[in-house]
Amino acid sequence: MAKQQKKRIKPTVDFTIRIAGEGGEGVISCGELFAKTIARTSFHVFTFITYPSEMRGGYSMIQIRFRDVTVYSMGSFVDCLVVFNQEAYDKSIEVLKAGGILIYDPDKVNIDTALPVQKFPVPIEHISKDVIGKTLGKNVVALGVLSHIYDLERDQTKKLILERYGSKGEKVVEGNYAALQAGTKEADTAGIPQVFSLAGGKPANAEYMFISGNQAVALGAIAAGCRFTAGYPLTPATSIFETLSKLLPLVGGKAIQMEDEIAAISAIIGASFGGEKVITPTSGPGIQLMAEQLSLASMLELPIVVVDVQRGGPSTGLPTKTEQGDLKFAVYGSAGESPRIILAPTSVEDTFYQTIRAFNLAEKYQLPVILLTDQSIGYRKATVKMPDFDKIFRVDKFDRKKNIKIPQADLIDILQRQEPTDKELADYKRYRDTKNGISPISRPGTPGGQYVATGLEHNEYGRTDQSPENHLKMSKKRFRKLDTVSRAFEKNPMETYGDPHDKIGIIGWGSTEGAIREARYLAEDKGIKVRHLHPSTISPLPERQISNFLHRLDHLIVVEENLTGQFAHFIKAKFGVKPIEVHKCEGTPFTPHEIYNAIMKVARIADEDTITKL
Amino acid sequence: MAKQQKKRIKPTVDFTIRIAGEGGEGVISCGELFAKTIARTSFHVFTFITYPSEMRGGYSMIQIRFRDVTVYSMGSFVDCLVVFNQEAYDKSIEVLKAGGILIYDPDKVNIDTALPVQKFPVPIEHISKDVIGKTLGKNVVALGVLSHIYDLERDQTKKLILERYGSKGEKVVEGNYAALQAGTKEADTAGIPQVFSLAGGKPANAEYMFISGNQAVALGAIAAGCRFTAGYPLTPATSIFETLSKLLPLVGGKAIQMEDEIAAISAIIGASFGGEKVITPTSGPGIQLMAEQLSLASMLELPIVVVDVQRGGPSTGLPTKTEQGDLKFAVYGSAGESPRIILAPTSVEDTFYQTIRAFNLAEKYQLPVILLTDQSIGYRKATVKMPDFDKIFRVDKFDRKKNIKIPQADLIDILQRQEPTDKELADYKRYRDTKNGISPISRPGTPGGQYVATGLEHNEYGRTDQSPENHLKMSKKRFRKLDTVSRAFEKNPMETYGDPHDKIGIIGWGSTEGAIREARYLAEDKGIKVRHLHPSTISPLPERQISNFLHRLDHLIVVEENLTGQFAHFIKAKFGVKPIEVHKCEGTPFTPHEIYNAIMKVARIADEDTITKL
Amino acid sequence: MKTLLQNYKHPSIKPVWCPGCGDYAVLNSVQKAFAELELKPEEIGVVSGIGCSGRFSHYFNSYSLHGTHGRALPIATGLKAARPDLTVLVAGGDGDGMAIGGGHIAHAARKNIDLTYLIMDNTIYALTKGQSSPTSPVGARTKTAPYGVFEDALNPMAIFLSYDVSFIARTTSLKIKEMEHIITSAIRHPGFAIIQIMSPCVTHKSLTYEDIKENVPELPENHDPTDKLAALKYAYAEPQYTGIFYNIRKPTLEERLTSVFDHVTEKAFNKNHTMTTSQIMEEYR
Amino acid sequence: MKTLLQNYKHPSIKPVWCPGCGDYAVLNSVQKAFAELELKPEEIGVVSGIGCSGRFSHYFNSYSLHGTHGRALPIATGLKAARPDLTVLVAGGDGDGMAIGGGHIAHAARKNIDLTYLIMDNTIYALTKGQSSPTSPVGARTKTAPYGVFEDALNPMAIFLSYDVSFIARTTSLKIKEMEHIITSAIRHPGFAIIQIMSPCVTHKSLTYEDIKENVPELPENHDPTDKLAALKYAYAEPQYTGIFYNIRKPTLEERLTSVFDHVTEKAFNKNHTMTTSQIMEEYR
Ligand SMILES: Cc1ncc(C[n+]2csc(CCOP(=O)(O)OP(=O)(O)O)c2C)c(N)n1
Ligand SMILES: Cc1ncc(C[n+]2csc(CCOP(=O)(O)OP(=O)(O)O)c2C)c(N)n1
Ligand code: SF4
Ligand code: SF4
Ligand SMILES: [Mg+2]
Ligand SMILES: [Mg+2]
Repeated sequence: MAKQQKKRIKPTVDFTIRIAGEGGEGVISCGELFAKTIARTSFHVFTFITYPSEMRGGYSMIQIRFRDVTVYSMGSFVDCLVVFNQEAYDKSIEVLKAGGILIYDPDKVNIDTALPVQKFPVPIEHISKDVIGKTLGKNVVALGVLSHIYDLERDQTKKLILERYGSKGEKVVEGNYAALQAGTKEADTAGIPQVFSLAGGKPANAEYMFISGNQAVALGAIAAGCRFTAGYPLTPATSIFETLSKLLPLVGGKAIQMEDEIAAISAIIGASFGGEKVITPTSGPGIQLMAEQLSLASMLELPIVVVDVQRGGPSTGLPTKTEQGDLKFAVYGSAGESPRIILAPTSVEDTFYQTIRAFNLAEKYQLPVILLTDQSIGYRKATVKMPDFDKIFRVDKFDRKKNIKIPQADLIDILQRQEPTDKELADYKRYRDTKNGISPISRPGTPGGQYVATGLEHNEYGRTDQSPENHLKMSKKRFRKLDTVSRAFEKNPMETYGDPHDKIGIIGWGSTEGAIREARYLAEDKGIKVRHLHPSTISPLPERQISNFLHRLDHLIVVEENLTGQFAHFIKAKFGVKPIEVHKCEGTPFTPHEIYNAIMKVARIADEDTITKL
Repeated sequence: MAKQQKKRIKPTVDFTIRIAGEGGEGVISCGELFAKTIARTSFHVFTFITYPSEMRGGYSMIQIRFRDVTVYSMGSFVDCLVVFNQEAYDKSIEVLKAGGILIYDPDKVNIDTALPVQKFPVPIEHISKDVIGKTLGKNVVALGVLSHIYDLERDQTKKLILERYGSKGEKVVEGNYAALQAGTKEADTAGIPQVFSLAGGKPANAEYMFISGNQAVALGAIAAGCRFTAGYPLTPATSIFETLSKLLPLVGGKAIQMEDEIAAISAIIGASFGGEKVITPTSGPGIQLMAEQLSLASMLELPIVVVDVQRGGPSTGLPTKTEQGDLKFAVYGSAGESPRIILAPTSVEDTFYQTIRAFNLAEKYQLPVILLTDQSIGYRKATVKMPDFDKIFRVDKFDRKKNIKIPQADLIDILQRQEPTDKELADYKRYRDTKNGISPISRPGTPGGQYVATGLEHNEYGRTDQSPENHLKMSKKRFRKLDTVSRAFEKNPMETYGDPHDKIGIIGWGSTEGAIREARYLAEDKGIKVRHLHPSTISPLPERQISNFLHRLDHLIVVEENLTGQFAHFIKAKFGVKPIEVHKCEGTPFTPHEIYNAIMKVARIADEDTITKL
Repeated sequence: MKTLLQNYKHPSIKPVWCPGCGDYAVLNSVQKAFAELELKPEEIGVVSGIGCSGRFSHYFNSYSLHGTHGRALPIATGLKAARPDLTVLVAGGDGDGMAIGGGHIAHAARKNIDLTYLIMDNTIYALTKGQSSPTSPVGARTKTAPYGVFEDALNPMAIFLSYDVSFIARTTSLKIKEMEHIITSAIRHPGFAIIQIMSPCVTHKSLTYEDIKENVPELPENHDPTDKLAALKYAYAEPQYTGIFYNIRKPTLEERLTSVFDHVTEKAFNKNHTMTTSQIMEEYR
Repeated sequence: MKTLLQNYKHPSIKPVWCPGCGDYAVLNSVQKAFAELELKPEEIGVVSGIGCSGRFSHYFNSYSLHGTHGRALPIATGLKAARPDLTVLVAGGDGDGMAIGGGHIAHAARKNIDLTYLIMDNTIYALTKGQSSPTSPVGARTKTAPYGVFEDALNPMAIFLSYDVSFIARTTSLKIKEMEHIITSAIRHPGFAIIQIMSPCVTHKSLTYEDIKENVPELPENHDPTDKLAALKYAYAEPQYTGIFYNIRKPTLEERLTSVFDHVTEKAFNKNHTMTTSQIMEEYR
């Protein structure tokens, strides 16, 4: 996974393609088929999707990037742009590289003929009508054009078309085949260049899967042993619950749709009390409704995993757009003080492992773990190394392993919750005030393990006790778990990249990892060296990681996709530093170049030494 | 009000009495009758109540303090302790001053005879049974004893008994009179000293009322022009809604009980959209359920006032106990980033004015204002100067007054929301991106003022627009209001006490004001001078107040009633200081002595100069 | 009428629904009902939830509020309670109204607040692209029920009857005349009115035009809408009937509050007058 | 029986209810029902909400969860769905169940999850000391209705019938024998069972023992509990009847899931076996 790949391998192949149009025109499925075809080759693929929250109309686009090495971000500029309509052209043309290829429907789009790009009018709608009598095949015509430019393995594409449209009958499939071919033929006739050949190369590495961040959560949950989910649909998290609804029954688990998010989190609390590993996926609007039950789970010390696929806020906001706006809510989103752990995956692959880690931490420390992803990572699809499940290490007595490492493809710990021993059951204190704060938890059905789990303040037995001494004692006990977590994390490897001597440092969290990494490479190419810290644990604050990182740093940049600088605020409060904060609050993810520009600005200032040292 | 009273007036009369027993024994009503009788004199009274969250049983107590000058806190120690049972004795005896008076029921309580206090066995239960044939008059017997000790105006007490028990019939009233008299007689016979005479003095100053913090919220709301509330019962906030349910119809307003807190806040959002000034009172469990709608109100830019009477948390926690645990939730308790203002009243009197201010700020800035009180201030009763409503200043065009001052008894501004002019209505932009972020808001019924208020990101007209530019622009517009608020607050008087040259500073917020003030006086008496800042605006952070305060300070103490130091965290993040944090997380308020001890510890360290300067 | 209708349409915002969506007919009927009732646009409040149908409020030239998922009803309750002079219409989908918002209906009914609530029922979560709703038929394949819905569908008519909602009706997006009549009657009705509109989603196709074309008879002429048990029988009948199931007159929230208020002012020392703030404060002296 | 009963009582925690509270009888009846059914204490889950009645779960020697206000039902749903081997009982008050938690009942009914849900109805919010509840009678004075409750009370029996809850009954704290019988039958009933128990609050006195002493007849012997319309008639009848209003057999959640599961395993390549994690991953290659 990304974190281990410390040495930079420069790509020899690196192409970025954007297809843009209106919601309902099929641009996304066109791009997905294109990307999937590539995923069957030995190249690494990465996609980014954005579409309007409206039922129809509005700007919709997919950007696909492929390389011969891991792809870290959607890229800043594109080599090839396919636009279906004027709005798509207007909103996208600025990212097309000089000399890049522009494919547009001349019946729909007026272009600036002075642009220094290769312009090719392809009447995709017209062709679709000609070939299949309807306009809705135009996305497959476009796919045919792309198939020509990047010389796709035709059989592979056709296989994927069959998979996708097979259920609609032979006629539809045949129509799509025809549309595909017509697109390729038109491209050939029009003299559109063949830029690269993806066909005939090495086949896909069997060790890889091509999944989205949301799918990675679902698969990670299953790998971690989760067999129960309760959920309620909410963009952009819905596909997690949908995937689990499909997969859980296949592994003997259960997925239950509830009437709202309050009911969903309540149900997983009940199931966790019953001894199951549980998850509920949601986004900003939904997690707000869970505030009271998050606090309950923390008070009852029950393990639960809640996924927040962040979207643009506040309120209904920008349902299909990305933002890192829920961090403070994740940490503080309950009245009173209730400990919880926040993890923020950095890539699709990392999402898989952080999900497993979320379960491990929840089960070990008996508290809610919130997995904070976002629309950009949730909808992103990437080639991900397949974990080797023969090497999964089931840690039943978790005390053998004191710290919960960042899992890796070749070593996955799966923890189970600690149950009381017979001796402990003789006088069972469910909330025993232990040194590390963790108290063994009995599974319903165990004789002698009966107890009441109450949201009222309670003593070690679980009996309500609201005396001053007890409240203080039990509050400390609950929070002590976070200290234990922090101590355990001390042993985790540093999540930093770059040279420890570099004087400029950049901290990010969550889905921006790839863009920051590439920005760092870009800066490096200009001779500016930058260190990068990207902690996957956001709360409790990874103090050792950050303080080590801050050591001997002259300039600190904190990058996040929100308006107010939420993570920066934590760092400032803890370390008294005054970072340069780079925020983006536009519903779209950072491109590497946006971050690169920030780095270069800082580097210039650093050069002039006009900024006070940290 | 308190803030203006900068000069310290030392009391010549200062007595503290505690009555303690079991829930259901009537200790609270005994104390309330006692306090109310005093309230009719020229003395200032202050009460503190705590009772169990159970329906019956458990430790229940009321502490009453009266002085010839304003009472700031419940005090640290008591002059007279009345205990009904053993638990009450065990839990209270340590606060009885040496030489103080102990009244106990010898049939129920075993005392430590070695204690250096004046011990008087009074068989209150036995007497009650003798006199009225039942034990439930024992609290009035105890009142009779107190009536003797502090020489209460008998007729006044009897009048209050009549008020309270009148509806239960003459027999009950007569029984209570008899019990009262029996108590007094027994006290006389037993030789219990008469410590002070409250009878025959000056009558109550007509300018004062005797109200609880919760009542102050209700009265403040009515004074501010609020005529609509929707609520749902929740300890310890319930009495606010109950009071409003009683009073609002009397002033032509409406109070509607809803099915839950989500419905309650939804209803006030609807009513605010309709043009009304609105409020909903709740506590921790309930405000959590309001998270989504708080975000909605902020996004729609609708004025609402939400009161959170904080209680012990997390989860159901300690429903009848106090805590300052909801601050972070109040500030960050919604997903995404949505501006809001947080006010924390410092006393019962201040609660009245801060409530008015909450409405003014909500109406002016069109956002949610959260009034953060707590159980200790909500249940606290105190003599409060009556505002002169002839001097209320209705500011219809609020631009005349640029800053919203801390209101005072003799000058209350009442603001109304700004409506669009006819010119503005010609091309009405509900969310016009103005310099101060405030856009005039049209009242339904106004022709030409129609618009859609949507939780989706929208443009100035209110139309949905999720483009990157628009999201950034409108996010900034919404947050700009907080900058405007901050700037306006610059002009507010400093909320500091003490000499600006004092080297030790103490910052608190909310209900701890009185205890800190008294601790400061105690320290002063020992020659240790301390400055005290107690901002009533908690968020946006009162930067000028704090930075001025920090100026030339050597040691900063931040006092709060929670486990993690929530307000201190804000101060650290903003100012990079490392305060000494004094936390109490026991469900009970700080006593002056607890804070005094912290000050003295710091003073000693300061003396030894072993602590690094700020 | 045509020009009058324009008064109620948003001057520039056009619906973003898919072509053929059943909700167009509903929008049209409401605007016609407003015209029929000659309401002033600025005295209309439209409150909607989240969903395709939840976009409803955007398309009017009225004071509109597009709130959060499931909360249209309590928001509208506050608006109408505070501003009884306005005509307030509430709109949303089957998920918005019967799943996340399902708990609010009984309580609006208890107050009999004078609102008209339209539930556009397509038996699916359409905006989120095809998950099960509380009215999805058992066995149907949806995105969240890939092996078939295993929960029973709700019976909205029976449920509203059990809440004693004072005006209850059902219609479909194809019965334009009936729909207009029902909506007009519902707005005229003093008290809480609720209408289930079977409104097909052409994209997610859980409820189709086929489903509402035949086999959805009108209630017989002789149905007595004040007879609850009769209404219940029709609620349980197969095929599904359309029309006004139930229509009774009971005090509205406003009438209830007025009677409380009368009672109060009689008691207050200022008979028939409300008190001033100062007088209230005096009570606490 | 006496000693057996002890098995189900918490060894040391005694109820904190006021002497005379109606809830004591309910607690007793449930413990007797457990004994009658010879359940193992460690295989019982008791989930309760917040309220005086919400303290219920504390008094058992079982796996108990005392959650938040109004959420006992969805919590219990998760517990029972995850652990069908347990007997799960849910308990709470009229406010907990019918106000804040009211939205959940219909959906538990749709799943027909095998729970027994006791609503202890005292027509008041007792724990918070006397505010209006959804079953408070119109006109009653409460702390939040100082001039009288102006909302109509709900009719729980009619509402549960409209949700098609598969076992619906009403009893009172005075009808000990009937209550025991009903609770035992409800626990035995495969599917969702809901019981409204008229349980007086002696402190806040909205519902008194007087109210349930007379004029609460049992349902006639010949009442057919599979006849919904008959049950509805009794739900609307005055005086209020007690007994089992409705009792039908339909698939429980577990049965529904099993049938889905059978369907799935047939389809999965490993017929009649579940898949391994590795096999699942393979699907995404
Ligand atoms: C709190 C919350 N949860 C979930 C969602 C996601 N969501 C939006 S619309 C919707 C359901 C839409 O279904 P329905 O109400 O039937 O309306 P339709 O789109 O079918 O008209 C859901 C689940 C949300 N916006 N907010
Ligand atoms: C979210 C939330 N809102 C409000 C409350 C306060 N509260 C506790 S119990 C209760 C109502 C109790 O009434 P009921 O359910 O009828 O139970 P009873 O006490 O009458 O048995 C309320 C409103 C709470 N605990 N949590
Ligand atoms: S998705 Fe369905 S409900 Fe939504 S607009 Fe399209 S047709 Fe209508
Ligand atoms: S207050 Fe009422 S309901 Fe609560 S325990 Fe006492 S009698 Fe029972
Ligand atoms: Mg729908
Ligand atoms: Mg009750």
